[in-house]
Amino acid sequence: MNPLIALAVLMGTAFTMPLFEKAGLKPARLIFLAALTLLLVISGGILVNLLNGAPDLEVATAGFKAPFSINFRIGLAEAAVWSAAALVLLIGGSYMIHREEDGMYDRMLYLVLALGVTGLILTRDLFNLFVFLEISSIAVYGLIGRGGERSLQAGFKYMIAGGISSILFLIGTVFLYRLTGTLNIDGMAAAAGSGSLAGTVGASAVFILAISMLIELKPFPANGWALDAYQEAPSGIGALLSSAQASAVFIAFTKISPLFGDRLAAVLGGIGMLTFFFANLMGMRQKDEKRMFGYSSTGQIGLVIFAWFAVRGTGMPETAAWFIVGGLLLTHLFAKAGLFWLSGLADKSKGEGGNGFLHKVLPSALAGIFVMSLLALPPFPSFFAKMELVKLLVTGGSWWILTALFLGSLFEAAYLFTWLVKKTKAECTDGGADTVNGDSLVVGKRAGPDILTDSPAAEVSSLLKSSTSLWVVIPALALGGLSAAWAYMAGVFNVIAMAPFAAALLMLLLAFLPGRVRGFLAVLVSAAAAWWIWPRTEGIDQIFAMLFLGGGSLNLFAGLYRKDRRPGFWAFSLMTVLSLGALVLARTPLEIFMAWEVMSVGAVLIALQGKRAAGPARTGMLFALGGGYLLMTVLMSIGTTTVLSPAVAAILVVIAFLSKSGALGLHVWVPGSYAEADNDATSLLSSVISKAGIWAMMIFSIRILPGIYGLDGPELWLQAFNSGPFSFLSGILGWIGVLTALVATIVAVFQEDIKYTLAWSSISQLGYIILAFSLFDHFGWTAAIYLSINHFLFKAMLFLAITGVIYRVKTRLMYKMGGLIAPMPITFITVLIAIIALAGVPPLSGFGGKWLVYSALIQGGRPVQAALAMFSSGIAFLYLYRLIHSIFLGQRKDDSLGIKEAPFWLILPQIVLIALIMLISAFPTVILKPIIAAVGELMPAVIGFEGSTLMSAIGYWNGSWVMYVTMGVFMIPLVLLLIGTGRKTRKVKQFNIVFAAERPYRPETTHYAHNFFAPYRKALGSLMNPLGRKFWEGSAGGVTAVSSAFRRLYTGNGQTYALHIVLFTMAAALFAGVFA
Amino acid sequence: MIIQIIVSVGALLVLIGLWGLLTRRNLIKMIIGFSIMDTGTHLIIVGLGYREGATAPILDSSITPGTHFVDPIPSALVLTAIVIGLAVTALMLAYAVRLYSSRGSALIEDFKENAL
Amino acid sequence: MIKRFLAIIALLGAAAVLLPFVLNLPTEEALPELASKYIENAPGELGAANLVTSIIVTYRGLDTLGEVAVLFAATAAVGLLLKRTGNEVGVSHWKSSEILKSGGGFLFPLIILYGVYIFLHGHLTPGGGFQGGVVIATGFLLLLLSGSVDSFNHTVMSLVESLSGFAYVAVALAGLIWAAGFLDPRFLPQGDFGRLFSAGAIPVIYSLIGLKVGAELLGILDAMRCKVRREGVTA
Amino acid sequence: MNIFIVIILGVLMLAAAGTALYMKSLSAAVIAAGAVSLLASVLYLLLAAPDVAMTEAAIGSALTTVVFLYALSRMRGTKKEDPRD
Repeated sequence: MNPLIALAVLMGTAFTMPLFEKAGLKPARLIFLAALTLLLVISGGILVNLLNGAPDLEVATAGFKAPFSINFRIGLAEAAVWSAAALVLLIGGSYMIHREEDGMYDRMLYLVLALGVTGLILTRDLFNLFVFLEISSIAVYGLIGRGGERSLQAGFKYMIAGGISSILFLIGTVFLYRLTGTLNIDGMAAAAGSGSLAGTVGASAVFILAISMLIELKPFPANGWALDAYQEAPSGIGALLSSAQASAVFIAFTKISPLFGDRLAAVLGGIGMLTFFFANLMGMRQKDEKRMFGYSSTGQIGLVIFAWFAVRGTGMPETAAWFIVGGLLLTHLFAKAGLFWLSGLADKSKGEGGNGFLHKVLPSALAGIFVMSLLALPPFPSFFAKMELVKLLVTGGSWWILTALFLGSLFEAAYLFTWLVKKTKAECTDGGADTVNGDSLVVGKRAGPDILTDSPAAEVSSLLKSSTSLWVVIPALALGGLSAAWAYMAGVFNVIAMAPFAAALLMLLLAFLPGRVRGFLAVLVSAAAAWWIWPRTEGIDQIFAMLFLGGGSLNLFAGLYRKDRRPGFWAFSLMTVLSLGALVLARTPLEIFMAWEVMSVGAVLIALQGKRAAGPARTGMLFALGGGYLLMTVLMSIGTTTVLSPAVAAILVVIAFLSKSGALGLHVWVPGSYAEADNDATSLLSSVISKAGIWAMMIFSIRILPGIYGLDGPELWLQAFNSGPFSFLSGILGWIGVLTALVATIVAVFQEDIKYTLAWSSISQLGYIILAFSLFDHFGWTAAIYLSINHFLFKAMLFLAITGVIYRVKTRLMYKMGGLIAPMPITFITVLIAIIALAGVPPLSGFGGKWLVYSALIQGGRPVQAALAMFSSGIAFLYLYRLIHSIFLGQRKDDSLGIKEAPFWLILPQIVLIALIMLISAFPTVILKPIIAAVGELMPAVIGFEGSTLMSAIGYWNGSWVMYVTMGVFMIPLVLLLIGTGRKTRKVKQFNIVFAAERPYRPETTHYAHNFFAPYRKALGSLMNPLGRKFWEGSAGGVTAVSSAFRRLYTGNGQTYALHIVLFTMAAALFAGVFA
Repeated sequence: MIIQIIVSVGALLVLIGLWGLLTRRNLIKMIIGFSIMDTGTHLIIVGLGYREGATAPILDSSITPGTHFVDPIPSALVLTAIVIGLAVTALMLAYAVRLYSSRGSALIEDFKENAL
Repeated sequence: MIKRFLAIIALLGAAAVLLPFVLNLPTEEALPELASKYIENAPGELGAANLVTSIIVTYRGLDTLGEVAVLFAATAAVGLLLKRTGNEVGVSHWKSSEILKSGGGFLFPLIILYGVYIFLHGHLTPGGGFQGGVVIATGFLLLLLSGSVDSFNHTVMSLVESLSGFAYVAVALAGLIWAAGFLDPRFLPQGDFGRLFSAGAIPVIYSLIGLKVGAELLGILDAMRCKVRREGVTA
Repeated sequence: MNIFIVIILGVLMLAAAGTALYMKSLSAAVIAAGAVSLLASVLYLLLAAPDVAMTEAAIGSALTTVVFLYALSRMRGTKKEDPRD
């Protein structure tokens, strides 16, 4: 296949478009799409040939070989980008074909743009490159101005910038010709190799050529014109500008980059990274969504430029280089095009009286895919590419660049995720919502049509009605295909690693099925995974795998209580649960990180399903990503023990996992995410997913870090933590744990919202686990694992019970509940048992947990921490008491007169959990023995069993006996009470209490359950000072302030932008040493 | 020597045009500045193709063996560049006309609405 | 003021970037190998006397094809931006003198003829499709200015433009099929060196370019032309 | 070839270019810019590039100037440059 035919067809069609228009609209459109299809067919055919191992395609024109004539060369990179661009052009063509007014001019310019893009990618002649650059530019100039009056201004600024750039390009080209005697790029590179460009003229010519191409790629700060263009151009044009055109120019840029010297390459790479950082910094302050995408686009292209020069410096083989650069570029190409189209379609739907429609399942799934791929999350190519890039930076020790990369990525995540959430979640109206301290607490009604209320059939038909929106599926499919390819190349294209994505995709595809059908499917898959994993794991892996998958299945089952479709909940819950399984099974650093990333993002997405979870979920996302970056840094340093000292690696890892577990200071995302997630989802998050951090900390300190640093095996490594050089770390960790436990408990006491109470309670319980973990010995870790399991049991019980309560009484405020013991007895029993277990009093399993922690702490020589932990356990009684008192005891409210017990789906898991907790309480050896054995495999055992008695150096504990004794102590008075007093008490109706013959209207003022612990609040309130939140909010405020300051650069004046370009060129020349 | 002069004049024209683009606030003057830059660039290109005492690269009967020709390639490039320059200039002017009719002003600072 | 200051800095910076080009200009007298090869081989290979034409139409023909596309796109874009809205179409108030009118009418065919001559002889003498096209456009411009016509027949214009463009692409493809490559003009006989009908398809291509460029330039002029008031051309 | 002619032409071009930028009347500025092109085409002739000379004369000076003037005629009322210019 000759690519010149594609060129000829595009040109011929463009030239004759007026004739076809004369023949009618239909033939014109048909021929227009046919030409674009042919472009795709030819480029795709060439790509397939090359993939099948054909040599690079070399095409000469005019019957003469290069350098006598202009030649094309198509390698794999060119073919891939060309086909991708052709695909985007075809979709874009069908996207804009519906615009009637002046359609002919649009189509002509569009075909010329396709021509320019093609030429830019293929040509190997420098001046020909200039011609194609001008072709695509002029087409773009013409198309930008189609967006209304303000787009004219943007177009003019674009032209000024393009004009300066093309003059620089011309001067550079002709001097390069004079010096090398050829216009063929390869010939020039060869001549440069033999020293033709050594002098100052050569250096200057190469420099201005490079800068002229760079300007076309919109570097910071010389890119104000481009942002205006992104903002004002029609979204169909913005899509192409950002994807196909930018990628083509980038490919052209890579072609001339062999001419650049090392210093120039370094400067250009640095500019790329600066662009990435600042574009994303400023993207955070954007209100206009197209301008925001524009910032993201310039940032992404900056990153690609940086990556290109970073890999170029290492001399890695071309395929490895394109694995990184191509992964980033192609992801950007499809994702950004898709985002622009989606945004345009949503606008269009709004314009037609719809309400934007992005909160429908399919469009929001698409938007999610595009955003997630831009954020370099697995399994998208950008993820693998970024991993490799980070590896380069880590092994090179480029810490500053790495920091800029991570910060820029976080900025980008902040605004893209916010956009995604804002667009895909239906708006809440505040009607009837309760608010306390500005936090709205209850379920508002959603405005407009809704995924919960729309029938599947209605949705499908509304999608089919606008056939254009279906086209937007194609970039998502392309991203999927690329993901598979990249995963395959990275060596993780296997069942385990891919299962979470497959599950999520399946669940989304089945979104048309009723919710419970998919729910059952999810439970089955999750249970099957648990079944499958059991024999394939051992030791603590097995214990945690069962906690993750078994607990996950149980929680998923509880989710069946809701009848609605819940597309997101089922997809992301199943994905997250499976990714926990993948995490346990993962062995290579890449697998571990991938599963970790899916799990932590999945958790955020689960939380996001709650109606008011947008804000907390965003915070959670940023913490998940930030923690992930730290983890990535450590994992990517594997194999190069010199770049990161073991202590630094340990600190990074610990921070990453503590942010997952919500330790004090890194906890700010937890309360909101837990509280605002769907009620049953909170149970999954708190009881199951939060343990991932604990498992990971153990595995990293026992298996992975020793693997990296090889400190003669895990024992010595542990010793280093225990009594060696890192012992300060374990001490700090212990303090973090104990403070987390203490402060979170106190905060929990003063919450009015039941879910916030339990969320803070979760944080404090995780604090205990961290505290136990920090001992780094057999006893401590046994306690940590035991506590994890215990926490899973009672926290799942509590959250599921509360789910039932909220489902029935429709409020989360405790003082609005009361007296529920009568209608919801089973729920009451669940809560009672869970509270006993949580409090750590005999006879239930919580006692064993507390005993283990305190004993381990005392044995580990930490009496102060033990004392503080005990103190906070005491405080925990306060909120536990309030919990049962406010909800189940006392007077029943008017609103909850007719309610029933919680649905079966919620009760059944609770009963299972009660049974489990009873079992463990009565026979703690059932789980303690495996735990002690599992931990004993990792480190020297200090505790063990004699019969069913746990022996340690400072005491012993026999759970069964504790149970029997306590039961006895408890039962005997109860029986006596029942026998002795039954007759004397008078039963009163729950509503026999009246407040002085008056029904209080505002319960806040009179209700006993409101502001329950006011006196304690006076005493302890100062501890609630949200220092952590203030710190993070302050950081965010600082970032936005900097962002606003930089934004002033963009005055909107085209002349200023031109000035920026010239000054930018000058500064680059200074750094590149051209003046010397 | 002539080449130096030509290239210097071309470079100065580029600078003058750039000055116009950066300081003249009327759209038309900015476009004039751009077109002067263009002309300067073309002059540089042709200057680089020139050789002292050479003739135009047209082979007719009057050419004797051993005649020196100027480099034909820059001439070919400039032809293309001139036409492209015209295309860009015309498009810029079309934009200027439209901008003027939208605002009744031709000053560049009146067109900065989308600064954010 | 600060802007002016920055502009001065920018200009000095630009001058500093350009300075090496002037100071250390490459001075070798010999032509680059590529150019010498063209001079040596082009007459034999292509049969065109004008080397610049050989390069433009054949060796670097893809540039020229692209250039035509640029002009085409610019015409479309200008047309798109300045499309006539209904109320703008009006009668010309331009009162041209009788001399100009009849002079224009007299000169018009001559100018067109000259334009055709230029592009037909592009392979022999200086000039070619572009120059010829401009001359033709100028001829029509003269008709406009002299007031002999008020507007052009757009159907004919776009027909000429479309067909010549299409033919250009077709000729290029013919080279791919019947000669050695895309844009290769040697599928037509070379003819006698220095004659009008020689150099393969080069005159054909140049003629097509001339027609297309002429039509395109005319399109730009026509779109830019103020349709309402014309008396204010000069001030 | 006489080097002085080249120098004189160059100086004239620069002067015309400066005039084009600082002329109060826009149409005069356009004419001056056209003069830069015209002088350039004379230079091209001296530089043994007749093809370029023809093109520059036809396109650079003639056609571009006409397009400029057409554009100006559609932007009436902007004859007054900003006083600070």
